[in-house]
Amino acid sequence: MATTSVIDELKKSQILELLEQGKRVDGRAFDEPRKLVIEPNAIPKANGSARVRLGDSEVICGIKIQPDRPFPDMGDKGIFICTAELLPFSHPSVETGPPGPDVIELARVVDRGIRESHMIDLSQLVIEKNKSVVGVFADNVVVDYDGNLFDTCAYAATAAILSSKTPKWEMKNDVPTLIEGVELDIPITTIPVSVTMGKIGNHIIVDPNGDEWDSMEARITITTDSNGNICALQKGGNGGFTFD
Amino acid sequence: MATTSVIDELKKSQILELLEQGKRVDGRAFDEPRKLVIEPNAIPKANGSARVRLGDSEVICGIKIQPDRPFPDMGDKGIFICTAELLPFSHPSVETGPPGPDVIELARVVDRGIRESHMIDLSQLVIEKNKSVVGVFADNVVVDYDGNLFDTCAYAATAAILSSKTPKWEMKNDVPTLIEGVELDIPITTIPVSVTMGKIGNHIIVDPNGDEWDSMEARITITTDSNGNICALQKGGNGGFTFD
Amino acid sequence: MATTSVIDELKKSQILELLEQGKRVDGRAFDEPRKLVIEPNAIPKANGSARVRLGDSEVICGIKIQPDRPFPDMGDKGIFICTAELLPFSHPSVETGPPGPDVIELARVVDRGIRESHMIDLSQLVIEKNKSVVGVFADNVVVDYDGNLFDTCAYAATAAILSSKTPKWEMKNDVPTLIEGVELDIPITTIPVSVTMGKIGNHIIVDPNGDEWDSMEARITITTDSNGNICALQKGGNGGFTFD
Amino acid sequence: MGGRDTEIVLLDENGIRCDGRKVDEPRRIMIKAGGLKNADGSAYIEFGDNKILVGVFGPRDVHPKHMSNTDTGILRVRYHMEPFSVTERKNPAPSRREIEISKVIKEALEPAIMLDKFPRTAVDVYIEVLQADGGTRCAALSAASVALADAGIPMRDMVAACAAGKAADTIILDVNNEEDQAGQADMPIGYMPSTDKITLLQLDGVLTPEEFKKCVETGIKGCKIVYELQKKALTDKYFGNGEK
Amino acid sequence: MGGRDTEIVLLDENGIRCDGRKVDEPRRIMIKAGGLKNADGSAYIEFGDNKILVGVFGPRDVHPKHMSNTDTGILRVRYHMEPFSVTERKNPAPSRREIEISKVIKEALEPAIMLDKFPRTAVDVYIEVLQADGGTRCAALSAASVALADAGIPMRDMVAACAAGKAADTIILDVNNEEDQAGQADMPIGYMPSTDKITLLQLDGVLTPEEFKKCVETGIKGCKIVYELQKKALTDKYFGNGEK
Amino acid sequence: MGGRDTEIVLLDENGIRCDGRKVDEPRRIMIKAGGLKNADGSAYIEFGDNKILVGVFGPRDVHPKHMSNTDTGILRVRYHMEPFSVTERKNPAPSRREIEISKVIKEALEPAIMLDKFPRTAVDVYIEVLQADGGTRCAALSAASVALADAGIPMRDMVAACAAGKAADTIILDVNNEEDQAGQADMPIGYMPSTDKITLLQLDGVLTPEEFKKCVETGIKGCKIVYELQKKALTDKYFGNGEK
Repeated sequence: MATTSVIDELKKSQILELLEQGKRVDGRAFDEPRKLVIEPNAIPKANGSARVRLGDSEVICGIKIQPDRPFPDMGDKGIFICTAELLPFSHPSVETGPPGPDVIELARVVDRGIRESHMIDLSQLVIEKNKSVVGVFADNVVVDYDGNLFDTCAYAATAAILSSKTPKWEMKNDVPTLIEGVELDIPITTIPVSVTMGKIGNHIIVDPNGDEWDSMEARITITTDSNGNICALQKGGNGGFTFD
Repeated sequence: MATTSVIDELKKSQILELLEQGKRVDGRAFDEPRKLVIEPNAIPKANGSARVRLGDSEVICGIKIQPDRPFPDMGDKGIFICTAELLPFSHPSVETGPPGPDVIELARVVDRGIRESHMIDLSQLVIEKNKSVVGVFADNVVVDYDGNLFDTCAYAATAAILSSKTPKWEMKNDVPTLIEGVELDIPITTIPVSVTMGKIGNHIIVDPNGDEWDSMEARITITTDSNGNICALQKGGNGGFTFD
Repeated sequence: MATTSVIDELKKSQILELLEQGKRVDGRAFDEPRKLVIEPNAIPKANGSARVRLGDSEVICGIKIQPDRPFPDMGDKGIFICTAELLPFSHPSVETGPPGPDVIELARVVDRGIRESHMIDLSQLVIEKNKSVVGVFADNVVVDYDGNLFDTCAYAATAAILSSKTPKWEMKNDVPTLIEGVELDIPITTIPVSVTMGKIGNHIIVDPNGDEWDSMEARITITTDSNGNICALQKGGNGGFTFD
Repeated sequence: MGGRDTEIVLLDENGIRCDGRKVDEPRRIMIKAGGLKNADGSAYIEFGDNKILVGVFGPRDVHPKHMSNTDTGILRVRYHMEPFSVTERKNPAPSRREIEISKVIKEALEPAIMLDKFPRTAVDVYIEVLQADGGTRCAALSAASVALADAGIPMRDMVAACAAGKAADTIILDVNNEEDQAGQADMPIGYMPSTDKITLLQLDGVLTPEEFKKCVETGIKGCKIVYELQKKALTDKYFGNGEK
Repeated sequence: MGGRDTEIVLLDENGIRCDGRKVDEPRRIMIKAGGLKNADGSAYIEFGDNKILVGVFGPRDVHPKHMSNTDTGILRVRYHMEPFSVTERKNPAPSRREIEISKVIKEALEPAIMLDKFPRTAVDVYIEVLQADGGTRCAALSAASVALADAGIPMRDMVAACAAGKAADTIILDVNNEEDQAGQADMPIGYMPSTDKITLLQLDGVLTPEEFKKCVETGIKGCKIVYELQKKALTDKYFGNGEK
Repeated sequence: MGGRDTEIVLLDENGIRCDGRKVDEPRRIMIKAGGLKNADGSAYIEFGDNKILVGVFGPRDVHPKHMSNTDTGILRVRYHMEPFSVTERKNPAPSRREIEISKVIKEALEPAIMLDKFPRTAVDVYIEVLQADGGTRCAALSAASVALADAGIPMRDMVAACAAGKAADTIILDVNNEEDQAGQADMPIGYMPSTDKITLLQLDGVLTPEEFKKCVETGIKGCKIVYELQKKALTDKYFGNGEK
């Protein structure tokens, strides 16, 4: 994110120079992600939650589960919606207000990674077909920014979903009614893993930190499921990739 | 529209000078509209459509027909709504964003011309009285601007409505349900015709082109029905008309 | 309101100097409010209304009463909503557009004063429990500004409510249906009174006028009910109060 | 022009309308110049049951600066209805109808105002409809002219406005709300008597060309009645009530 | 102050509240200074089940420039709740309640900050409610003071905040969510101990004048408890954990 | 990737797809350079039932100025769908999907454009989807490249785009709407043939690593087909229709 931060050209050339020597600014190998810390249930009153730190990027994801109307033509499926917001203290360059294209893309890429992996079996989240289904909302808030929010948010959302318990509703008088005291597991079919790589010069690096992020020409985010299949991918940035 | 375009004062005085000699910039007679080209069904997947060129002004109107709730106190009438948008490539001065007063007026004048003529017999577009009616949406998009969008949009909307077929719905379990394979004509009672005149100096000209539009002090748009009756009229511009 | 008006430092120090001598700019005693004029039923076609002048501040409040859905978990209560708007001619500094924080606070403080006093017995405004209730909307518009809109709006809203008659609805086929020709009194339990005080230097003055308002460090609005109990209070301004 | 079935007799056998008026008789009209404390000029009109306040500021500086014009002053008009002014409570946000009427009134006033006398500055006209009863735009335009005169804005003449229309197959003056709903045509007219110029002209509904002509003539007669009351309002304010 | 029928015993025969506390006992409070990587100062508070993060930037440049003040610095405060912080998922757009609380907290902090020490610049306080449990504004205000101190902003004192209120006819300290819903009054207080100044004061609910006095005194006691924890949080961060 | 039960046979025993195509056969493609009167460059594409217009302005001045860059030109892209372009009428306001696609297309075009040749200015690409049929982003990107070339913007190459995907366990070229809804994967690709660079790459749906590789190769073949048609469109416009 942090598109408004103008990185010093000097820093940029330093990063590139180091890469030419096979080194990264923070000493990592090219294919080495930063340290990942996951704290599940960070928000106990939510239906699920996780606080995730990937290096110095930090995201909290909270899950709210509540009855909703199904989408048209999707009456036999629950709803999954994933959002993202950069909290204004996550970086000096962040501005309050409605999300810009960067944040919208971030939310949609994280959403698709989880959706396309079929992590949640949405067919089990139907209260009454065509009338009422269960909606799972995964809201990511970025607490600290240091590059690669794609993976940080993806890990937070995934961990938060895994920590979730869902209430149970039944239709009474055409209204979805909470059954008190019942808590169900969310139906999980697989665990998607997101990996984001950046391209600087001709070098591909995994999990770029904030300075690397600002120096990249292009990036690619690949989500794989538990079987090693690729289930979502997004190229970004104003450069191109060669296929090999 | 293009109200933001500042026309050269020179051009303005040239236009007026020519008018004093009984001539228009493009050689037309004062009461002569530009060439009109109508291509119906330009958008085959819409319920109706037309692409209309009036000189170098060009508008595409697409019709979508779908069930809707009736307006309060209008439970025995279908719904007709007409919109207008200037696509950003229609003129260098057009800006994206919500429509300004000019475009809102344009849409409402075209809407009233069709509505007040009773072109569509809305009383035949009722699925179940007070519960569900048929809504006819006529969305005009301006592809190229060269003055007089009032008439260009009115012709596009009228031609698109004439080209429309409507699906059929019936109420099942209180829900309007599509009857597959049935296509009905829209009930038409008359064909409204819009004529817009501009006033430059003391001269009244029909169908002003873009340069003339920017030089006008006032304009008047008159819509007549098939019987020659006047069914809608709108004066615009910051000048006045004398009645005679 | 009128936070955008920059008051002359001179005027400010003059006001303070006078206060040090025990005097106010308009000759009032420190605890003396301005002249209050109430014209009930100023908008006869509304369900209730009042035009209130407090010195040179003037507010019209109109009441609309109509069926509404109850709030969740509040199915046995009617709805009361109070708004405020500064009409653009009420002061040269007022701008059109969505309400800013000042106006939002104003509306919410007036709303709470009436709500917390339980002036309207909302439990009597239920058409059918959990399905349909009566909504009472009190919309305040500020016609002229000269300080202390909190009390002016509170008096206008209170007087407008007292002048109101409510139509009667009954459920027919699950729809709230107007019973023609019936007009009921609104159930009133108490009459709240709002008093706003400003602090300039170490002086506390009641009902500050516009110039005093711009010179205040802090203000406090206290609403009492007919029994002399305090039912709502709001401190404002960027200064502090000492409690005594 | 709903043209809906109605039990109302719009015109009885003696040529008397549903509110007791003759065909060429306007509703009760009361115009007052001044009244607002903070505006540079103001006016209040009661036209039938319409109650409308207008306040004027200017000529004053334009913010942002780039919207000003070095050659001429600019006129800005806002027409706005209070939430309590109509039968169903109106959402406070400006509707498309209000935006169009603001533009139409602005263009009806511009020919009357000597904008070139105050380059780089703006005149703001704020119209607030407190109670609406059909024909608000004519009443508002008439009051706005008086408020502009009260503010000392240099004008060529005042614009007087009144509607004519058709109901029960008869051309009538000053269409009221019932006649607008159940009648056949409504034509608001704005007119500058000194120059015999029409500055506002709209029509909704169906008229033959002969009826159209008669309608305009009838409307202009109404404008002349309004014009006398406008002048009287200013005389009453500035030279005392000469009629006493 | 719903005052709804409820089965909850707010105060038992031994003077013990529904969550096990005594009448003058606050909930568990934990305050931590620092924590965020990118903010200039930050704090985290747990107050009962409230979890709130505050980040501060500044003094920094103001954009757009015309919003800055050559004589003084400006303070900007945003209070915001995460979608997952409350029982029903909250819409991410700022609510009127959030806008009012932002203003109230801003005005409660301003008397504590030496704004005149940093003219032309701004200090931004961003408050994010991760989990809400009644009394968020007091917890937020207390944490904001610590975050400002952590950022090195020159201050006269910290503002400590705590609510008092009334439930089961008894004045209690630190109203929790159940007591707020079913109780009789809630009074948030912000207080600067060194100058004995109240900078935030609100009241919802009904109190006699005697109860009001007792309520303020009780609240100030709570503020003093919070104040000690605020100081401890800063001491722990800057001088090591002296209590170990 | 709804993966919904469907009656459609996506691939029959002869390897023929539901619309009669072979697995490696694109839909009917027609590209035309030019066409718009007021844009600096334009193109029209029909790709299957997709109908898309693209207009380009620039290089031109940037407003507001601070958004321009003294070192390089900037590219702005808007992808927008007409209300009538899809089955259910689309709300005219830009959706999150449209905002993301605008960004993805912008970043796919940037590697092709010599932005450093026109510092301080902007190139605007406006994409309007008149009729949508699956694969709009590829069709739009291909047309945008032609429109940019038509506008004379200095480019390294054109970007050609086509999707590949998986349906009925087979890798197929140019996924149509039914295959997108009922199929297993969709992978839009943007490609610059002269430099062998991929500038757009997305994937929704599940692929093994081998399938992924084949999918990319298949997509690139499609891009090369499109590339020939892009060149032909420009040749036809600028050197006459050489195929006649």
